[in-house]
Amino acid sequence: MTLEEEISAPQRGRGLLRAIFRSRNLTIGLFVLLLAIGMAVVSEFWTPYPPNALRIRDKLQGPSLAHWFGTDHFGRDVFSMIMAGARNSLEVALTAVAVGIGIGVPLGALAAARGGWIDGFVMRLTDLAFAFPALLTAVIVTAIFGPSAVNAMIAIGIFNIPVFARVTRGAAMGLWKRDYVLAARCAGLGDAAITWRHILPNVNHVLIVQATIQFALAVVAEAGLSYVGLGAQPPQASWGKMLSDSQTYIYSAAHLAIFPGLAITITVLGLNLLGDGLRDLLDPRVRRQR
Amino acid sequence: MSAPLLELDGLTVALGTGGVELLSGLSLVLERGERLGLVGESGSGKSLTALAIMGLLPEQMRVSGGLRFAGDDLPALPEERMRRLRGRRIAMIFQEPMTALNPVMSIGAQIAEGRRLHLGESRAEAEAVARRLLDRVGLPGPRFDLGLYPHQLSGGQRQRVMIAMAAACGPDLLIADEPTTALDVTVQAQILDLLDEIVEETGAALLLITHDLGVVSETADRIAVMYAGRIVETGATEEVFARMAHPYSQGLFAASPYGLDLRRAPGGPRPRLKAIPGMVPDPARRPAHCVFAERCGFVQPDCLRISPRLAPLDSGGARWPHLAACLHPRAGGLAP
Amino acid sequence: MRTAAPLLEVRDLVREYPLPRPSLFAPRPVLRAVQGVSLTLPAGSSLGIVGESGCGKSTLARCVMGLERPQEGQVLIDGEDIYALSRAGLRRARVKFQAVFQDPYGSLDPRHDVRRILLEPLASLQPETSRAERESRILEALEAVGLPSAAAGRYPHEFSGGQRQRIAIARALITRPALIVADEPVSALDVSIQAQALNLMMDLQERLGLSYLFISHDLGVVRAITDRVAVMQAGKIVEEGPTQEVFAHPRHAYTRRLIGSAPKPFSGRRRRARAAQEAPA
Amino acid sequence: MTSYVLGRLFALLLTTLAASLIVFLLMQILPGDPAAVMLGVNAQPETLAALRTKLGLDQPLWTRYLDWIGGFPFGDFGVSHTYSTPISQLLAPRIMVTLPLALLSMAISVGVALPVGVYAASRRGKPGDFLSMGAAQIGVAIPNFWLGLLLILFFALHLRWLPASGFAGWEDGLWRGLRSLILPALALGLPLAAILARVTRSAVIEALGEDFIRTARAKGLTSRAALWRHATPNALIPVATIVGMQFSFLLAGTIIIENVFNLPGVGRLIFQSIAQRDLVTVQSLVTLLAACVIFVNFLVDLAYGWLDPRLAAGGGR
Amino acid sequence: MQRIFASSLAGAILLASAGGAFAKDTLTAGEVLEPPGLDPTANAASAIRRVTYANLYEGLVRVAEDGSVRPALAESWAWSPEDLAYTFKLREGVKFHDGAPFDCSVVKFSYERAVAPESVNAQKGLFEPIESTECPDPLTAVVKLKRVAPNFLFGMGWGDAVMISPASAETNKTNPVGTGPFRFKRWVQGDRVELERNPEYWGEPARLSAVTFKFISDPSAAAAAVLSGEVDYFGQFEAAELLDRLRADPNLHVEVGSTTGKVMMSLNNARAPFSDVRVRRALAHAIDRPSFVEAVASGYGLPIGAHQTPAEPGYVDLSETYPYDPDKARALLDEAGVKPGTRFSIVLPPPAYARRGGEVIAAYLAEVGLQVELVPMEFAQWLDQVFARTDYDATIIAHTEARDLDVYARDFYYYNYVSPEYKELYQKYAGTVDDEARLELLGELQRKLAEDEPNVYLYALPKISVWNKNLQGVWRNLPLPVNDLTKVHWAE
Repeated sequence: MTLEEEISAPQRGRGLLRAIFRSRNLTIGLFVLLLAIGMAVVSEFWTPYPPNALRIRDKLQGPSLAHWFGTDHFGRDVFSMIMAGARNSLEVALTAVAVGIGIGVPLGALAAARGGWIDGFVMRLTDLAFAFPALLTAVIVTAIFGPSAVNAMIAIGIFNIPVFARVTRGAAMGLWKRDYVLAARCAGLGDAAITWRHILPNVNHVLIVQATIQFALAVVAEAGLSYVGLGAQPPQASWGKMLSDSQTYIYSAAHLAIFPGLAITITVLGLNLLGDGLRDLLDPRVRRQR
Repeated sequence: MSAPLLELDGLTVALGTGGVELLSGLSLVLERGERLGLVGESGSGKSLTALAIMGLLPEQMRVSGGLRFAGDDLPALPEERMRRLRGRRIAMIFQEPMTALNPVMSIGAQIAEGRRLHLGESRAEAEAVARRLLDRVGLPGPRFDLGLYPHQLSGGQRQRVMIAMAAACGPDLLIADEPTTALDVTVQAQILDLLDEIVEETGAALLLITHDLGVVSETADRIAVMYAGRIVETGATEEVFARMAHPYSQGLFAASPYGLDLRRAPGGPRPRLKAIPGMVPDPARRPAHCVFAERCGFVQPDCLRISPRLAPLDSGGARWPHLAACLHPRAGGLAP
Repeated sequence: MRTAAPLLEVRDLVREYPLPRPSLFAPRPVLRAVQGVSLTLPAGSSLGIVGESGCGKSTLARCVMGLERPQEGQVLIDGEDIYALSRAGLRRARVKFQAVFQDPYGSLDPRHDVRRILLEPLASLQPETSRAERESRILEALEAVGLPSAAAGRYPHEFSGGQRQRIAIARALITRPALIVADEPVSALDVSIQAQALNLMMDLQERLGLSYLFISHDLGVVRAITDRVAVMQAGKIVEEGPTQEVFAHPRHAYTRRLIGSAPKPFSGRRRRARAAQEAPA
Repeated sequence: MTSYVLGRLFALLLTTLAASLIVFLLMQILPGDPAAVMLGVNAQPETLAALRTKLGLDQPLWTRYLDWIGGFPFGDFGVSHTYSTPISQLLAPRIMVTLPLALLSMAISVGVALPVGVYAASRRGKPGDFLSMGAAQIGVAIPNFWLGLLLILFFALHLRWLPASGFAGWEDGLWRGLRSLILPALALGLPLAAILARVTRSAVIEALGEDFIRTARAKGLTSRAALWRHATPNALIPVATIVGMQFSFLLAGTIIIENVFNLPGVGRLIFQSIAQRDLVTVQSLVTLLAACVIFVNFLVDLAYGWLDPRLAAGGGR
Repeated sequence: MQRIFASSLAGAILLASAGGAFAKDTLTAGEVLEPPGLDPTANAASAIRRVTYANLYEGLVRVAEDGSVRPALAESWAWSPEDLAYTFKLREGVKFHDGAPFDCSVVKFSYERAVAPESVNAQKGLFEPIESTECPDPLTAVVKLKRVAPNFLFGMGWGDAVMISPASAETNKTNPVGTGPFRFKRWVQGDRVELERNPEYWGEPARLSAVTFKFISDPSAAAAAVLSGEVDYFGQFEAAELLDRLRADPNLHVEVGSTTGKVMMSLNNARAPFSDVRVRRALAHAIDRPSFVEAVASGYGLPIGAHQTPAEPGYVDLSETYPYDPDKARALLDEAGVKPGTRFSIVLPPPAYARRGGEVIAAYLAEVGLQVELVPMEFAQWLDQVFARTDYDATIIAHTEARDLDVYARDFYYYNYVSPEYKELYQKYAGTVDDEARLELLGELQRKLAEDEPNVYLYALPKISVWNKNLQGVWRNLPLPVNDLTKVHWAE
């Protein structure tokens, strides 16, 4: 009755593609992510209207053929702003996740490899970091260094560090007990080499899934910070800022509150679906349960 | 006499309707007081048989063929009636006492649960019985309090709790699925003894599932050897061990270190075990002919055409006929 | 036989583990997993260690594999105390001894193909080997364990449990070691597959002159493959001797109980009651 | 058990101290001299210096730290620069908003998530599972401040059932106060409920796959009884972890939600204090908040002991 | 207190049941900013005066809704040009809320405190002309001036010039004690200030029994509070875009009146390129003021061209001095040697006109090739960095004080505008008594400012206020940034 604890490598080539399309979650998630990236990239070259151009005479128009998502209180085209905002969201989120991975993963791997007081120290450090609610960290960081998209990235990134440290450590701890690690030791490999060759490749599916989750959280966090005025600053378009701007027009122009919120929700939803899909694809435990 | 306690008559379990057959045409009869050992390697379908009897197969599996308990056709029984049989008249002991017990529930509550459920006893009544049961299985109070949790017990002690749980409602049939596999040999011996005694005292029937020929030979009156979802040989334990008519039974025995003759000429090569070549076929790729033919050392051309049925080897008259599903059963015995 | 030092010698080995404190200020209790074990394994022979779970046999195995530094005592391989060696020295010494582990699923990195798995000890311990030599050594090792050369390009999950254990053995063989420490190498396998693996190990021993330190809880398996056997109980060796001798005439009460408890075919039901009476729990 | 609790308490204290030190040091980098801010535009240098002395801003760093943190055990968190009021007095009415809000949100989160999660797990793969998890998937994705806006739009402006913003206070009766917390608590609690429901579902599904469920079924329990009596208690262990983490998330969430709904709570006080460069208030509040999170994590650890007897005896996970 | 609680509860119940039948005598007033303290003589924040003026504290004189100076604690006064002295006849029997008596010694104390070197009074300049304050008898105060100061009396009507009792001067910040018709009840920091009727008021008692100032910084929350009836009166409503919605509510009265608030883009005249008048003019040409008002304040607001609003005397319409003309702006910039792509930053304090206005201006300036970095800043930091240390390029701010043309004549003010001509002109104006001539000079001052354009003047802040239809006696216009609730009452 031994359960086969096998982790099959993802199917290569066409097999992988087929696996992706077989999963509804992955398909939708990838589609949304690509859409967001596409909007962000295209907005660099082209938007229906310049996202920062004021056309005050055309302000607060509802959705129409000329302005798909209507115009805001300055007469800017909401659709163009959402396209441009995609870039800001993705940029901030990507950097924040990169910061988290770049620092958190080595920390977690170190803790798992060395154990003992190093592990204790790293874990207390993450405990400490977790004691500060993520948004609070961000509020303080931006209070000190001033509100800007870059500081939002740093602030959200700081919160991501303990998350990745924990996840890496947790996954790696289990792997260090595996016999193949003992075998690698018998082959004379040191902790660093084992971490690099055996541990990280085997935790990367966990990390990929976590990264998509954190990416989604970072999109929300960025929107939240921009919403309270601590994130992206004008003229940089940002979904969160659009929402906070919309708040006073909520009686007269509800579309201003609807579209940026939808953009955030759909992006986050897509990322979460992507994460779920990747988990199903990469994590054999879940796959077996199905 | 009325209907037998448990009767399998061509029991077949398939994945989905008309899908891959996991169990094919199992036939068995078991009466109260009898001990039947079901032996086979992993993937042979022994545990599935137990779950089929308990009516706890995964949803996507379909049962066909006869499966009767005290005359009731189990697959046709409504869930509510089936539920009332489970734990009350058919009880089961699982392999892994670590995970088969609920870690967050005290052992007393877990033992008492069945009695409260089936016999409508109050908590106090059921716990009084649980106390007696624990004493009986060798976990005397106050050292072994009802309030203990599974993690506070050793593996052998947990398995004793499992036995107490299974015996709680005085079942007619006790199914033990690899009850000692996870245990050390010395503990295994004690648990098997305990099981033996419980069956002796209650007169229940025992269906003992194991992969260990030694365990069945010491515990069971009768033996059924399974291979690839089929019973390939069955009969009284002594009979089967005396003859081992099916090449698989023989191979299984010869491959185990018990079968090894350690004598060797000084400096000569060490004697080898008689390994069965190849692997158990995947359920989806079982051949239409004899399932063992590909690995059989005595394979004949007709083995690759015909799927043999269980057939009696002797003239009959014995209480438990010796049957084998082989076109060319072996004749010679196997001396220890 | 050489007159030099035995291939493996373990002297008065002690390995303890600190346990969590029972209360905040209480001293840390210590689990003495191995309490002063001494062993000798001449080249070309096999020594079995039997005992029940928790007796310390796996800890002993890990100490011998150079994976866990003992608090006291020495592990000498070819007369060299491996724990007295420098990092590089230990690395050089590792060529001489390799390991096979119990779990055929956990002992192979699922992300590496067989070639990479086999290459790892070779590249790490014998970096001087040429590319061509490495290739030929891989083929040699695969052939030795009876796997086709095509196996090199495949991943562990594509193999059955028995085949995986062959790969693990091939990995242990690739540096052409003199000693293989095998910790329960066949306990996870079905009987028929287990027999294949044991036979393979016997073949290899005869062909390559290997020595085995063979750890198992399964008396039958130990009996089948070892020349000498040591019985461990609670961190100590309670009996040691030629395998046949120990099994035929166990001297220590624990050994007798162990052998008496092991189920045997043909024994019939009644034997069990006697065995139980002999040694009440 | 006691030594386990004591050990955890000790660790808790250390973590809190470390947190306070970090906050204190961070606050020193914050630009803007609080004395100058207090005195306003036309302050004379002498008055400024006098005020700095009065506030202790001329003391060395560590003295200021010790002075400040030394008051904590006695409920003395310093005096707000902007309001010239003891921070504990500022805090008291704010806590009466934020704490009920947090508890209400938590209650919504747990109250919605547990039944939905268990239900979905029991209906695994069926339409009920699909629907509830689809809703949860969307709930996870909706940012709470946007949900807040939508709730205002619908329940306050369209239906006019509940106040759109502001806090009525507890003086005029429980219901009036509660009314103004319902929408914010929903905005805060529902996305958390969605996360928790997903966690609960997978925890229950995992527990349902355990051997002891088969044991329970073999004992004759209905699948429903096995679900509730055996699977769910086991599933609560991972759920408790998430609940603990959500609490910290929740405290942060109040900062935004209190802004959306214009509630006079702790979160908005922090926000305002930062805006007004009221450093002592910021550092005290942030430290208290961190201590709160640490304490809740401690409670979760204790809850483990209660939920999982395996931990009660041995200690440590 | 118990009684008040009961009556307001009863009021609420009645409100809920009868809908229109009012037995209500309490008021909840909404305010955007919470005051940092409640002592108007110690801090510049206008939020303090918006709560305290006329309600809690009173001065010798006060300013009425039409901007005229009226008696308050002084029944009457006389100006004697020869010895440059005002003689105030003080009211008898006036008591502070704590029971302390009001007499000339209080006047002397208050004025001397305000001019003292260590005074932190935000409008120290108002008191600067005072030579001495003397008390011939307890009910007569003689204030001697150093020179003719036509604005002096008006200034004594400001919130900064209220009478402070020596006994409570130090604690007014948290526990204000004045002579007004309302007295302080409590302050729930961050949320509200509660006042109650002063039963021992010397004059006509307040009609309302209690007033609560509730601080709601978010405009949509403010709108929601007004719509739900949670707030009865909102004196200075910031979000003009919500007015249509408020107007649609039959229970509400929306009033767009005038204030003396001047929204402008203040420039640091000491910094290049703003030291060049051509650049300042170019900026003025680059911004389309009517559109700016439309975008920022939904059209509520009158474009202005100098530091003066129609609500102040002597206003001259100079709003067309620099009509919107991007080409001209570009030409001027070119002339001044400012290259396209030149960057500078605009500091934005929190109010919507600044935050939103910044975005609009950035867009306009981008049209003429200027790259603007917007730097949002909290007000405390703004006061420190911009106002006190003048470390900024440009900022957007509303000057709410009335008749404050003097700031350009000061030696130091945060614009760093230095113009001997203007200074001379202002001194001439300050020394002129004749009304006709004063108005003429006021016009000249404004024209001078429009010519030099030290700041880019944008629009006059309207007083947008909203109140319940049944509320009466509310100020429609705002000569001072205050909320005088002394005459407010509910319709019978």
